[in-house]
Amino acid sequence: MDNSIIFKGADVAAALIRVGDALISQREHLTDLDQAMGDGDLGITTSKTGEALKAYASDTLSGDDLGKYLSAAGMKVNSAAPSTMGTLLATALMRAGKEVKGRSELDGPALATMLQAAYQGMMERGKAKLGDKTILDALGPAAVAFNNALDEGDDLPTAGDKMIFAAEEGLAAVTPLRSQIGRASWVGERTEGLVDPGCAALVIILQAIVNG
Amino acid sequence: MDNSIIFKGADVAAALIRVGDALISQREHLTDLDQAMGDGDLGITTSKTGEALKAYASDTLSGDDLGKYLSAAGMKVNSAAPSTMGTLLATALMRAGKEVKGRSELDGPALATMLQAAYQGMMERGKAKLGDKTILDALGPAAVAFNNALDEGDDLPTAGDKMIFAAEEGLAAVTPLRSQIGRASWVGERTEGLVDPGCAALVIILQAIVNG
Amino acid sequence: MKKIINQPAEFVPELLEALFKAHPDQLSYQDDVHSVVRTDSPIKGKVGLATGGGSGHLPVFLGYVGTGMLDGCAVGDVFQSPSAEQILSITKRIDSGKGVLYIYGNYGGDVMNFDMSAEMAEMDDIQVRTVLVKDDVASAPPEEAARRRGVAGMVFAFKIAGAKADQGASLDEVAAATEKALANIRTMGVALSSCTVPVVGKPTFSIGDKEMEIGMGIHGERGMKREKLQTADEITERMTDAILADLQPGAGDRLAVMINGLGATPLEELYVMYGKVHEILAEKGIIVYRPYIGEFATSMEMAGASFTFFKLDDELIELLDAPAHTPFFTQL
Amino acid sequence: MKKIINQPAEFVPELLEALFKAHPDQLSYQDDVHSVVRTDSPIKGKVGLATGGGSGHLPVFLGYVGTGMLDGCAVGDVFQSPSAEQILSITKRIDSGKGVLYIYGNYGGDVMNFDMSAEMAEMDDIQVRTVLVKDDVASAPPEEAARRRGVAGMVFAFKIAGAKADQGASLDEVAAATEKALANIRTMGVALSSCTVPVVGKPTFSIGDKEMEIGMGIHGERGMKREKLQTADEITERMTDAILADLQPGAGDRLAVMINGLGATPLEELYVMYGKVHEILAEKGIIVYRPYIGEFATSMEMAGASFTFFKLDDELIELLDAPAHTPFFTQL
Ligand SMILES: Nc1ncnc2c1ncn2[C@@H]1O[C@H](COP(=O)(O)OP(=O)(O)O)[C@@H](O)[C@H]1O
Ligand SMILES: Nc1ncnc2c1ncn2[C@@H]1O[C@H](COP(=O)(O)OP(=O)(O)O)[C@@H](O)[C@H]1O
Ligand SMILES: [Mg+2]
Ligand SMILES: [Mg+2]
Ligand SMILES: [Mg+2]
Ligand SMILES: [Mg+2]
Repeated sequence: MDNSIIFKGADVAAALIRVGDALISQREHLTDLDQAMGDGDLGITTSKTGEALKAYASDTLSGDDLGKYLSAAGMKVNSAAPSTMGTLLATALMRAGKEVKGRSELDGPALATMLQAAYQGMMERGKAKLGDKTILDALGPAAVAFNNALDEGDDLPTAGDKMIFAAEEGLAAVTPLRSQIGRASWVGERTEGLVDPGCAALVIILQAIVNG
Repeated sequence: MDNSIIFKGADVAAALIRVGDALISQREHLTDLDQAMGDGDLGITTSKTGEALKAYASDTLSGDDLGKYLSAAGMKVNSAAPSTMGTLLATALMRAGKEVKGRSELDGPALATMLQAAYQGMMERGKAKLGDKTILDALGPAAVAFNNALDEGDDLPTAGDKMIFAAEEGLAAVTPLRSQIGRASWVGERTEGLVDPGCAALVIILQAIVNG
Repeated sequence: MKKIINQPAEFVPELLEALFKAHPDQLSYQDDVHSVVRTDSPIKGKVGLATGGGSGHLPVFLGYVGTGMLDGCAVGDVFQSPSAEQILSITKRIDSGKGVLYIYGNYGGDVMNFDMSAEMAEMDDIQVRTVLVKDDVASAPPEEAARRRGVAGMVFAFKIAGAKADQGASLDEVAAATEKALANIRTMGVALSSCTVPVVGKPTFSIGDKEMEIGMGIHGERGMKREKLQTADEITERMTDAILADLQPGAGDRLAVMINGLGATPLEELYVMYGKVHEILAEKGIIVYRPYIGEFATSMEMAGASFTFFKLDDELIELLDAPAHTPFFTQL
Repeated sequence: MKKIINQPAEFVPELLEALFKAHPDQLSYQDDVHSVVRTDSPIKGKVGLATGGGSGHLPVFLGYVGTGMLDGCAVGDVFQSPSAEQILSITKRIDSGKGVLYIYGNYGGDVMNFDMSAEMAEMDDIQVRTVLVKDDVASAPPEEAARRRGVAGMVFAFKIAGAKADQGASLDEVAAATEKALANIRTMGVALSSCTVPVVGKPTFSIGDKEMEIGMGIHGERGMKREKLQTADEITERMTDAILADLQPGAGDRLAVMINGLGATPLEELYVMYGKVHEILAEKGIIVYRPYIGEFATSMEMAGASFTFFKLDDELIELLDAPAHTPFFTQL
């Protein structure tokens, strides 16, 4: 794969299925993380999300409009898993889809725009800011790193690796902090030193997208 | 002690205190027996009965009328421990007291009559019959044995021992049987082979009365 | 099971004192906090209705003292009978001259104390009649139904008696209506965990993590069988079938159905069971006239449930439908 | 904790289907069993009131749909938000043209989905306003009160909103009354044992046999402190003091007081706690205008309790006193 790679409907569907599989297989791990600082439902949410993505990608033809295709995937995710993380992932899909409305193929720059839109959408929907110790703290740096890598002429696999690395760094950077929003914020100082489950989920998702 | 021994108020009070102490000290044991085939409250009932008897015997002058004295003890027991066993013991005290109304001294034959009256009273109050596997199956034979022993010229200690032996034999005789009345009857065949807690309590009481 | 209590021995008096603080307009006591009566008793021209029994079953027993239901309740210690004296004191307070009906569960200690109280009340020229509740089909076979214990079905008996008494019926009439109701009431329960009597401090029975006790009594009396825990549908079928076999309703019959939580079982699970009961009855053409789903007769923190079916006719429906209002139970 | 369930994933749809079988006159659904509405909705001339949230808290949330309270409730899976679509479908059904007020607890997933629904409803020209419930004093200090989670206090919010809407008030007026109520409502809870989410199958947290968690949330969110289990009086003092410090009522003030069981704690223990609350308040000259003692907002089979204090004025008293009737809550 290099920078000129183009993704078509089948590639996008395959990526949705990979993400679905990864989210399902990491169910126990995410549940454990969320039991430590939340309500322990994240594994359920992500595996419902995963099931919904897989069912959608298997049952629905991607058609000519990948934007519509992804937005509709977001609606499915919201119906299947309407908790915080499910709703944020649904929002990400819908907003990413909106960016590529009418397009039947996606290239690197399109992916970069979609990632940025997903981040913006999650921020608007959840009203969290960077540093609150949420999924945003992994997604924000990942979106920036991916975009910068492409700008600097990296090929797609390299840009993908840099994106994952940035997400992991973002996760690590907020781990010592105290959660400032959502359920974990009620746990207060006891969250210091614990991995944010949403960041962990994001890393899993990005890895599944890239490692196709 | 021989057959001509006479009991006065102080002796009766001392016997009540001995019975009280014995019932309190056997609390755990009786609870365990009642958990096996009932609701596990017999230890509570007997220790409340014991406390009530001790408080009564320490606080109340026996006066001239041992009949009244014992009947009033029965009322106290009913207020303190109104469950099945407490109520039966209260009934026994009231009915035994009635037999010796107006008397300030008790001899062997009086005791035999009181025992028989206690048995009759319990039977009327609880509407159980011999063989139903209740306290009656220990008390009935005990009352008969005591009376027979005196009739046959035994001295009081001997008659007392025979009474206890008969109670223990009564207990043993019904142990293989199935409980036919009260809470234990709902446990059905699972009561076969278990000691009836009420019989066990009666043996404890008789031992405490005799071993003064 | 952990408890939020102070001194175990003070548990019942403390809760009773709180009760009178919480509901002074509706409840007060006579002589002793254990003798709970309607503040407005005696009610002129009405038969007095009394119950009693051990604590640990709220809303049973005292929770049904109020408008349209009972006039008084003698409260024992946890799972213990009240004393004859306590029963007598409510009897005297609630008698308006029309007599007093005792309605309570068939437990040895309670029977003896209510009987003693009745004997004493008669010496005071108060007419007393007794109706025993013996609704638990798991506690004895039909041919020995007189031995059965009284459980959640008593709530329907209180409701019917209360409505009948409110119509100005005589003591005999109220007793007859209550007996008629009880002849049509059957209950069965299942327990998943034990309760703990505060002064005992250890569970009444132990039960494995994957076991259930079918036919359990509400004081921890053993049931018919210790078994592997089954699904909600399987448990519901078992209990429904057992009750139906005993009560024998036919197609077209109308039932009041109570799905009663014993303490720790969530309302959600009670609804899941109700769904299955409804389905089974519907298949047989039996109509649920009125469902009662919630906690009506508990065993403190026991996990489990009981089902009570009450076969109705027009007279019983009229009485069941009458409004009632107590601090624990309100029906419009 | 053992459960009486069938397939864990079917738990919520099964209980909802049972709900509609049990209460067909009062409750029905729109599009999807998860979208519960009053059978008689929309009510002409009345603002529509909607709530929603995860299952596992009965009677919260759907238990307050009925006369004098709410018009609809979107029901999520256990402890999960409902979807925007489900919320939207009740919104459309209950709007009579006067707009719809959303009243629900401050949880991320719920906020996002209600917001999404509100955005879509506006595209259909339905006016929507939102009032968030944030009553749990243990979840954030006063200066960060906006972060607090919503727990049992929402029941009082439903009651006030329902009464205000029944008076024919406008959407803004109902929202204002509800906000005024919530500004005077504070809650705090204590847990003694965990609940278990059916599909998870293991307890949300583990807690020692002699421990308690003060300030616990109703989904098993950790509290302020894990401590040695204390007596009822000590626990009650701790929670009462914490709420009073936040709410700051003065002598002569009138409070509605809710002593709410989280699931496995017996009513008897709730009364023991109420007795102490009453005593503490009386010492400060604070009047309990109306006590609510029972299970109003649970966490399935969690053992523990929450206290909610609601400071009243004449307007709020009039609204609180208005009658209400739902399948789970009746007030005369
Ligand atoms: N307002 C928010 N904006 C963005 N992310 C959030 C927000 N609140 C929580 N999160 C993320 O969601 C994760 C938890 O997801 P989930 O378990 O679904 O939440 P909950 O159970 O609280 O509804 C957190 O680890 C955090 O990364
Ligand atoms: N009707 C009865 N008549 C005589 N004795 C009885 C009767 N019912 C039960 N008992 C006795 O009472 C004992 C149980 O006493 P207790 O624990 O106080 O009863 P419960 O807890 O059922 O009220 C039984 O072991 C039996 O000996
Ligand atoms: Mg959640
Ligand atoms: Mg979570
Ligand atoms: Mg007992
Ligand atoms: Mg017993």
